[in-house]
Amino acid sequence: MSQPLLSTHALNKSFGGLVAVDDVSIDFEAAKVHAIIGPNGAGKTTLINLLSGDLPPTGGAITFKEHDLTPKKAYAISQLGIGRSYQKTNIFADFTCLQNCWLGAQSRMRTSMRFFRPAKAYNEVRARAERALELCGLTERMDTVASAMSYGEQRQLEIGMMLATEPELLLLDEPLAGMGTDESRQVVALIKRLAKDHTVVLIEHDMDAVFAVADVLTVMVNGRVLATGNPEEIRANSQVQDAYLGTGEEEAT
Amino acid sequence: MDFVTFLIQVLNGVQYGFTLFLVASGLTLIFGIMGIINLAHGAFYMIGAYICFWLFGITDSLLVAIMAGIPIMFVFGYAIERLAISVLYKRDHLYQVLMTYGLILILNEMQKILWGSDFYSVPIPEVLSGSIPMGNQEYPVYRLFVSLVCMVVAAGMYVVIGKTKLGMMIRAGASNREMVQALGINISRVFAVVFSLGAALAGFSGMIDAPLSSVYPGMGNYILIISFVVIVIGGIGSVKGAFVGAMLVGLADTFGKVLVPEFSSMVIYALMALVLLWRPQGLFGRVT
Amino acid sequence: MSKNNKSRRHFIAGAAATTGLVAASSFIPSRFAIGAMAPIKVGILLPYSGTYAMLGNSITNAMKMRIEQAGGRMGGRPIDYVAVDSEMSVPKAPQNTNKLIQKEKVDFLVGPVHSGIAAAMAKIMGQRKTPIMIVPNAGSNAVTGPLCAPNIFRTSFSNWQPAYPGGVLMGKEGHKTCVTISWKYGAGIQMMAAGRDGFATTGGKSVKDILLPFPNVEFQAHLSEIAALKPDCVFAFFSGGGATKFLKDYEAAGLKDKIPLYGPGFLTEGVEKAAGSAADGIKTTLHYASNLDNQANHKFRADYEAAFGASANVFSVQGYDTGSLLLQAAAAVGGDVEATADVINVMETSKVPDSPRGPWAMSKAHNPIQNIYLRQVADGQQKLLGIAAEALEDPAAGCKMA
Amino acid sequence: MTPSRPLLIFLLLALAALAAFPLVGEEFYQGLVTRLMIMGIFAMSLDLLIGFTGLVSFGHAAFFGLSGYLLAILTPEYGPVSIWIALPLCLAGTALAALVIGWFSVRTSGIYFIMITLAFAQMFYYYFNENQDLGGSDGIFIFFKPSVTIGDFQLLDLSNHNTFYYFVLASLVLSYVLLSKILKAPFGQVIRGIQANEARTLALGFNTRKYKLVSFVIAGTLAGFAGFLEASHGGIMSPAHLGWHESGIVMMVVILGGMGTLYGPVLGAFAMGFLQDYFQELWSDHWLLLMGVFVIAVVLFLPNGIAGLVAQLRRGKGGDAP
Repeated sequence: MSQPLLSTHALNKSFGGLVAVDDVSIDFEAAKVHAIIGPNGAGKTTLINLLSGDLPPTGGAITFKEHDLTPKKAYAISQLGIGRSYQKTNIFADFTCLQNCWLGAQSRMRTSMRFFRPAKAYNEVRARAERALELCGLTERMDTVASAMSYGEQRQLEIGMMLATEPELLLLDEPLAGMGTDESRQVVALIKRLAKDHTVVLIEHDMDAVFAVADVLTVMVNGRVLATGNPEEIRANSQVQDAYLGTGEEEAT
Repeated sequence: MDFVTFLIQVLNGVQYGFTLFLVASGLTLIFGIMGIINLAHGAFYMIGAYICFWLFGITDSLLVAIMAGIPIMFVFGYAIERLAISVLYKRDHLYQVLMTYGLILILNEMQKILWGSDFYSVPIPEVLSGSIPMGNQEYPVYRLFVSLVCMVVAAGMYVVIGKTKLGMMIRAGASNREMVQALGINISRVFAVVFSLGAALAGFSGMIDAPLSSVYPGMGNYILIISFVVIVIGGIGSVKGAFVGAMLVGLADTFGKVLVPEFSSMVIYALMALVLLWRPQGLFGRVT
Repeated sequence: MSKNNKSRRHFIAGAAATTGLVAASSFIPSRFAIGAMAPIKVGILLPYSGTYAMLGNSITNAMKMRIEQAGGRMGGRPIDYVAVDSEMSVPKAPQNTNKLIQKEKVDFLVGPVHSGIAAAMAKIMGQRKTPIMIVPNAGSNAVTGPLCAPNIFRTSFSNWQPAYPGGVLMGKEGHKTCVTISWKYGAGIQMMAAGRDGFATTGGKSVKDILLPFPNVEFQAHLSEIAALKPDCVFAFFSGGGATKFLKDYEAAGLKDKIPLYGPGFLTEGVEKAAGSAADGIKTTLHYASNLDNQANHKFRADYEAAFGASANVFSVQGYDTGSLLLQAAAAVGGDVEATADVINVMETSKVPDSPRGPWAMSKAHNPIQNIYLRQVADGQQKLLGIAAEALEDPAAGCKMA
Repeated sequence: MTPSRPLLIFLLLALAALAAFPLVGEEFYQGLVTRLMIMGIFAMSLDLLIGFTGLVSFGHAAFFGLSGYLLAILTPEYGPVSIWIALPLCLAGTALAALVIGWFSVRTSGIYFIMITLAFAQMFYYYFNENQDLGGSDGIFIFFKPSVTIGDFQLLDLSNHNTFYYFVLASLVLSYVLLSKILKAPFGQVIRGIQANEARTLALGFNTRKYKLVSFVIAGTLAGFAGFLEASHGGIMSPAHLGWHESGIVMMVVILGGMGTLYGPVLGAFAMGFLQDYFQELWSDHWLLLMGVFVIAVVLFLPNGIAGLVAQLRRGKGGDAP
């Protein structure tokens, strides 16, 4: 087994008395699609929030390459090359698609504490933003205000903004949430394309999609890791079947 | 400062803290449940004092004046909530600040139209006048009485917040409106009631302070700013925080005046800055 | 208000037409001709909104009443009042003053109440020769001290005047030590200093000077301090709502019967009713007492009450005397108030014999030389005990004219 | 952000009107317009926070007043201070104050931010209110406007009211140009992102707290520039210049004019100046009541201010696409 790109060690997060993530240790290997599945309330989104720095952990540690992410804020984690998308669409609704991606692209400049030269004049930023739009398939919609687009397109933009920061590792929180079949198919194709040169951590409820793209799966229940393995192993795991795939699925979704 | 004087100054601080709590608790309640910043809270305090003066003139009894004044303030608060505040719930804090700022201007002028710019006083009831000896000096009975009333109100709020449905909503917090609605509660009615209660509480503070402070235009301005300091220190939305904040501010103000008179008016603001440096959400505030 | 403006414009138009006529005929010196026809403009900068509106209204009402009683004309000319609300705002003071001076081109500028605004106005006045400014209240020593100028007059008092005799009084009544307490702002600091100085001339000593931030009314901590210090007496300056609260707190703390309270008259002025028993028996010194037994005072009080349905107070006396001064000066120059130097000459040496506060005269620094009365509150009324200082003149420290 | 053509034409016309005004306006009105332009700069600086960064500062007058006091302290009793000394020191002083206050304040958000900025402004207020060496509550004079000389050559005579007028007008234009440049630059993109969605801006890799702090310092410094002009113009600085009423009024000016546009606050300053005068004429005794009603009416019916109203009218006509 090669050195993991990202790993958590005995990670903990509690809100008051409620333990959302409980003693979680997972290794995420480079260049793999690692899906995390589990019923609602299993702590998947909290885990992503811990990995991205949106929430500080209560205990444990997160390591990315040689960096200790545990004390780092979200912006610093982003700067290390970890991008994330949100389950609830989290875009700049009043901005155009290009402007949405622009900010992500601009964050890769050494600093944005630049006050006089117009932002437009930074061609490398434009190039990055346009590439991100192209990747997520919104080139045509470049000048459309985000709030005027369909839900599916907004989901695509959500991913585009993340890509504009040119991350090495992607944290995708339910990218297919609320999507129709056609749109889902497009996004699955996009994830497959991205998987070629990115490491992906994916949370998703759509099991067909998960089994279609994931190299490794981790099953979480009640904040704990139940099992980790390749799709076949997970499918064959009786504990998983009992706890989740077998009886729980209807309730879970 | 000898020990007896020290103790008396502590009493002064605590006593001042109690009166601050009474005003601040209404403010924090309104914010905690409704998410509204009410700059006009000080004006409500003033209106309460004037209503007390007016009713005292008619009834010649402080008790009756206050008993009749509280429902008036409640109705008054209800009207303001329906007419003005209710449109603000979905708006930015900025607009709340502005609208309630506009309300201050209106209420101040209304006061002047109704009662003129003279200052008035309401006498302390016979049974509560006078003072009791304490160390090397005497302490006014009415002040002790006000403290007692504040304690009763504080205890009452503690019970309400701990044991009732309303209290549960306060604890759940305004951030979780879905949950409140899920419980099948008509949120707009709750808001109207809470705002009216807050107004009544502010008015009540003005009424009970009237015999102490006399009644004069602009009497709400100073108390407003200091109440904000109290609830920011305590954590906005937390009644417990308002209590602790009021005590801290009362003591800091009292000892600031005695020990560092040169900087006395800055002491409480410095205290607030220090608290926020340590805990940006205040002592008992929720992290948002 | 708008009606006023219309008539004002009308007058201006008339005056302009007259000017043209007169200039064409060129027989009579034009200055005098205009003077005879056009109204005299009196600008007023006083608070009409906010906490101090009562002062602004008292002054304005009494001044207009005085002029109305004299036939509503000054030196034979009609009068055009232009009132601006000072809002007690120092930031707006330069603009408000300039509005009256530059835009309205007033002949006289009456105001203000607030000493910060007075300073701002005085600064502008100091740089020009016209108009003539009359201060009907603001007591800042500086106005007739370092900031004094030929065209600045005061009809009220300097902060030193009512306070100094109060200090002397404490010594005369046998007290050796005192605590002084006031708000930390211009008037408070100046009155406290004057009271302390007066006390010192009798060998008395202040053991502690307490200054509270204005307008803080939480006195309790300081009252405990005073109780612990046990001075012979207390010298206090507060006014309005703050004064009422101080008196009541002082009584409630059980101090009133143990440590006598003194102060400038503002401490008990207008608060007698509100303070009730807390004000009873307190001796203060001021340039007026409501039951002064002179003809002018009786008439003034009766007229004021009849006209405005309210009792006259010290502020309305100051407004009334402002009216008297204006009338006198305008009459002496035959209505030619544009002859500023002449008007100043008259005002500088003017005496106001028929003032409700008793006769007073203008000092070299342009501040009243006036009696300071000793008063005591009894049964919710000011009672006159006598004269604390006769024809008292402000030392006018720092004034080059004195 | 590039102004549309009709807007550009309007702005140029307004500029021309302002430039021509001293030729026709009386001295008093000239002084009034000078003050309103200063108010415009002050409001513009607050708009950078409220309208572009999403920071509702309720203590912005602190910087305005602080700079004025610094000028008062720097101006000797018997002569002017050189602008080359005074202006940099005033701006540096305010920038430093903004840095300290901002450092505390930007850790908080929402109502806490509103309240902590208010509290700091109150601290300044009380400091000046009680410092008798600086005139206490009465305020302090600035007897001479700063001198603008190079060597012995007098470049500008600011004590001449015409010169001062054009100096302020130039300052207004300069502030406008400077702010619009900043807003178009990468920095401006980031603060707009923060205003629209701070959490997402953070997640995209921006240390939002740092950007908010810098924005706070820029706004504070510009407010200081306005305070410097105000102190020179009025010749007096008082604690009331830093009070919460002043902060409230400038906030009102921003909203009335239209936040999130740079010309809006300037429009707001002029509209507010006119209204105060008008209300006083209308009902001199209780004109503040009218002001209160007006404030509420703006909140209810004109939340985007005059600028928003204009934009809405133009959209209503079915005019231009964005």
